[in-house]
Amino acid sequence: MNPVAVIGTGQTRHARARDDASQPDLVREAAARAIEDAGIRARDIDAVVIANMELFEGRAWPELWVGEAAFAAGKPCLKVATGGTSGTSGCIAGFHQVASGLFDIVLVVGFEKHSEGHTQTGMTLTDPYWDRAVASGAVGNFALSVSQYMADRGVTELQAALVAVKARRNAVRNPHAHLQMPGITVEEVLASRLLAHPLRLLDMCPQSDGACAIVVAAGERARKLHPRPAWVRAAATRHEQPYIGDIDRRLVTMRTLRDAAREAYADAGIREPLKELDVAEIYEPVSYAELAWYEALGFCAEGEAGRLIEDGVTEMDGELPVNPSGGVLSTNPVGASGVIRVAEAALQIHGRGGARQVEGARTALATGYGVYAWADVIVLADRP
Amino acid sequence: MSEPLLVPIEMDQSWRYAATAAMARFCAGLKERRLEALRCDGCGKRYLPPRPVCGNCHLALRDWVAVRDEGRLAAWTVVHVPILDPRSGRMREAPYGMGLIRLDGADTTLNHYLAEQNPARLAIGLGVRAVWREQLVGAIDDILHFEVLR
Amino acid sequence: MTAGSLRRPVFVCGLGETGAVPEDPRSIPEMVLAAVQAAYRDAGCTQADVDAVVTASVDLLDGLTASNIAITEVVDAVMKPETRIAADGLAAALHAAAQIAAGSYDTVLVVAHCKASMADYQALTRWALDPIYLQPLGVDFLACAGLQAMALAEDDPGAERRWAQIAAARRSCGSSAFSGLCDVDRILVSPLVAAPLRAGMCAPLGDAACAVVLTAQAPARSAAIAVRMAGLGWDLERHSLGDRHLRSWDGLKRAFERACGTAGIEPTAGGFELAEPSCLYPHEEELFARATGIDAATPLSPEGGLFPGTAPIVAGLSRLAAAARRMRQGRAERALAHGAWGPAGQGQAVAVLEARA
Amino acid sequence: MIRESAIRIPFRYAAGAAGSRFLAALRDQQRILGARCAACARVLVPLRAFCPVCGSETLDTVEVGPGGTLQTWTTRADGTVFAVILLDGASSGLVHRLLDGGEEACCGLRVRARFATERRGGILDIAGFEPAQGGAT
Repeated sequence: MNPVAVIGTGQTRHARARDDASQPDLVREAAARAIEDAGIRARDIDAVVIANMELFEGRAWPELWVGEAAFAAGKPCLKVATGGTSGTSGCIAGFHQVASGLFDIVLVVGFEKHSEGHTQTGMTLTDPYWDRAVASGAVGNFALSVSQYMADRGVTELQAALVAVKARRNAVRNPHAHLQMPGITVEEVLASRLLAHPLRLLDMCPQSDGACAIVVAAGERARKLHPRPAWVRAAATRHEQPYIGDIDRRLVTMRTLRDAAREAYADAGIREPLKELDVAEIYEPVSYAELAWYEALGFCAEGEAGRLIEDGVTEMDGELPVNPSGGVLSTNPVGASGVIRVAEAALQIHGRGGARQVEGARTALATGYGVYAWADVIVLADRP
Repeated sequence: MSEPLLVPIEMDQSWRYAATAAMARFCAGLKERRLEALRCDGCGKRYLPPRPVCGNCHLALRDWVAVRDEGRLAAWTVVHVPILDPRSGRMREAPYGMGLIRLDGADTTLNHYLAEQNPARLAIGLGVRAVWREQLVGAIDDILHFEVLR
Repeated sequence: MTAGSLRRPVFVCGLGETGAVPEDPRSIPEMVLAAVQAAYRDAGCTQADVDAVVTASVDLLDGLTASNIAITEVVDAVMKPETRIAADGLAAALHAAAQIAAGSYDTVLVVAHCKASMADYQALTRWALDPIYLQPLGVDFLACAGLQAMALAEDDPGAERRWAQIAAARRSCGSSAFSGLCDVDRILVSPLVAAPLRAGMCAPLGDAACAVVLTAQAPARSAAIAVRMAGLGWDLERHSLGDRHLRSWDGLKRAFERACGTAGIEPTAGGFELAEPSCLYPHEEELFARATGIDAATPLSPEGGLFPGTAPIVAGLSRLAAAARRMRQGRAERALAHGAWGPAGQGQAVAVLEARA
Repeated sequence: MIRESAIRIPFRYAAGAAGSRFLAALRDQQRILGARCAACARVLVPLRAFCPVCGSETLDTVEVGPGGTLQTWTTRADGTVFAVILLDGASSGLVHRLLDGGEEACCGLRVRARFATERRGGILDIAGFEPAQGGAT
């Protein structure tokens, strides 16, 4: 891919219900901030990509309504949707459109307003001959896979709780994060309400209303516009069989994420991810998933994920801080969540992470996760 | 600023979904308490429910094999949150057991309800058996749930 | 290299279509599988030659969340990159072309599907309109087309007959599984569906799937004539009809200019030997002509365009396929394919195709 | 084999700050609000947060209508008449309904908003538009 970079990011205030803002208002809030952050004007944007899971809000072609808010009126604008990876897919679509030579600057905006519909029900609107009759939503499906992962790897509820606590403690340093739970403890996680055995309330991501935008620029423009562009070194996608029962122990195997990471690392020249990555923003809708992703992303050997979190390797002061933003476990507007991962990774390269900045971050990882095992892996760095 | 206003709109839409030929045959089987899987000519994997194509080998699936209505739990959970049933607009009550069941004769696993709701009595590898409803209509909920074999 | 031109050439190397019918008894995956296999055959390739997939579908039209999961296996996207563009299929093809031009993939499969027979299509389109100011009124895409048509017809007493003639003429040059009217007088007495539009003027909507293989390499097999996607342009108009110029398709004009800019040609009708517009109603063909300058002097929709019958989402991609087929036969060296979506053409997509012997 | 299945889900859409003010003014005062764009001087109806033409977010609230001029209309098979109305004082059209069957409808027809007797804070707090005294201009 030809050189492209992220030169601006913007996020809304994320919350359980943003009744104060319409869908276009949310989109505008994030888009305007990204443009301001990039130091450009709206008229500098050549094209717009929108990411959103339209049926969660009961919409069709949502870009038709929110496009103007994303500064897209009279410009090329497409909407991308691939389940949970919608946001990272949208970012990658933006990378491709810039790298193609068609555009110099593309704005990518992801958003979701879960409070306006019934997301858990929306998620069950799958095969009417099959899934719909036996649907239990994201929580139940994850719980099933977690039962396999625990049995296979011997991961404990305590280790998962450590992930849940790490995310929320990091979120305290992120003014945009939805969940703000200063002083949260492992005991609180383990005592929180059981949603689907063994998943507890605090093991799960929240449902958030929010939007996030990034500004993507072509090589020369990026250099002119930004003192420290976040260069896209790699972007890899793998989709998987879409029925949960067809994938053998998905959290254990996670061949999509493994394969996408292998490709991305090769493209970015990374051999030892734990050593060579400075920070990672990974899409972990459930505490246990973060442990599974550690293995699939090559941060540790199989079965070692529990030890990684126990040893604090992925804490803010560890060897590879994972999710300084607080992650999906602290903020989850689905269509925006993938964009947030990329924006937070870019923010680290830009050196604009504020209280959540990882000192001297030069290489950052962002991932997307969706459906049962769809995966996106993106590597950003301070050099093209 | 005035109070934030919300505009309520109810979705009540109906769709007519066509089944794949394989799913139609599978559903006809259910009506006679018969379970079948489709075997891939390439990798030999036996798919239940039937898929049109093996996603790994990219081959159309044609070879039917018989599957028993008993199998083993490959994964399980007990769900404690009620969920809105999109078909009826009503809430489905909790708790309820869920499992991924590898039926004897199939290689994939079937997502379905479990009669057992006590986590202490559930484990991967347990034998389970389908409990069928009286009036079969040719749908996957002709199986009410799976019960643990003791 | 400056922005606006493609960094790598993109060729159309495989075409596969089910054709549009009022109701296809097959399921969506079966229809898509048929189109994909036909496209592979036409391209002389297999799934192993394809690096990535771009799909076009809309969840609400399919009655499914993440409508692409129903077709992941049949488009061979397992362990591959797939991107779903929730718009007209031609927009998906433009994005796929951008992926190839970017150097990210060499060969991309583009797939669009829709079964309008599944539900009340116009009722579903209400969910695409601003839920605060528009949706509660009960307005839908057909009403938006009627509002635009009336704005054109108001000072033009000949419009109705002219539009009936367009619909009749287009329909009579294409064979169709739909029972659309081909007789001007019968069209003019057919029921008003969104005055001044009558039932007989509208393109009937049904079920279809279409697949196109795009590649960076000029196809060797059909080496006689290679069809290149030389120009790409798309656009999003303002949403509310109250905020737009009702008597023109400004968005199409911009998309057309961008596409011509990418192709390095002047945005004029001259030079085009074929146009395949996506017009669901005859007044849209006039809006198309005003926006692009392409009128009766250029061969337009030789197979009838959308008027014999089409499917939403698939329409624009099937226009690309129709144009490419004709170019392979040596009947045009430069052609335009067009797709549109949303109320009164809010979304617009244009591809400039060039044939090379 | 075909199976029919329905989706029944209640949605609720936030009108946002501008939308809420517009709807509250309809409901409480039977007034129609627009936004005058400080950058391009257009008066946009309904009230909104930003100008869709020039993108500016600096907008002053102004009252428009209730009288206006028909820009276009369409009649559906069920007799519903939709219309785009240029309200007095506005530079953009409002999409709404035309009451009374639209028999007199023609571009340029003078119309006037009729407010619903029971108003709930929605766009249908305007029941629709009807021909105003004086007819076509």
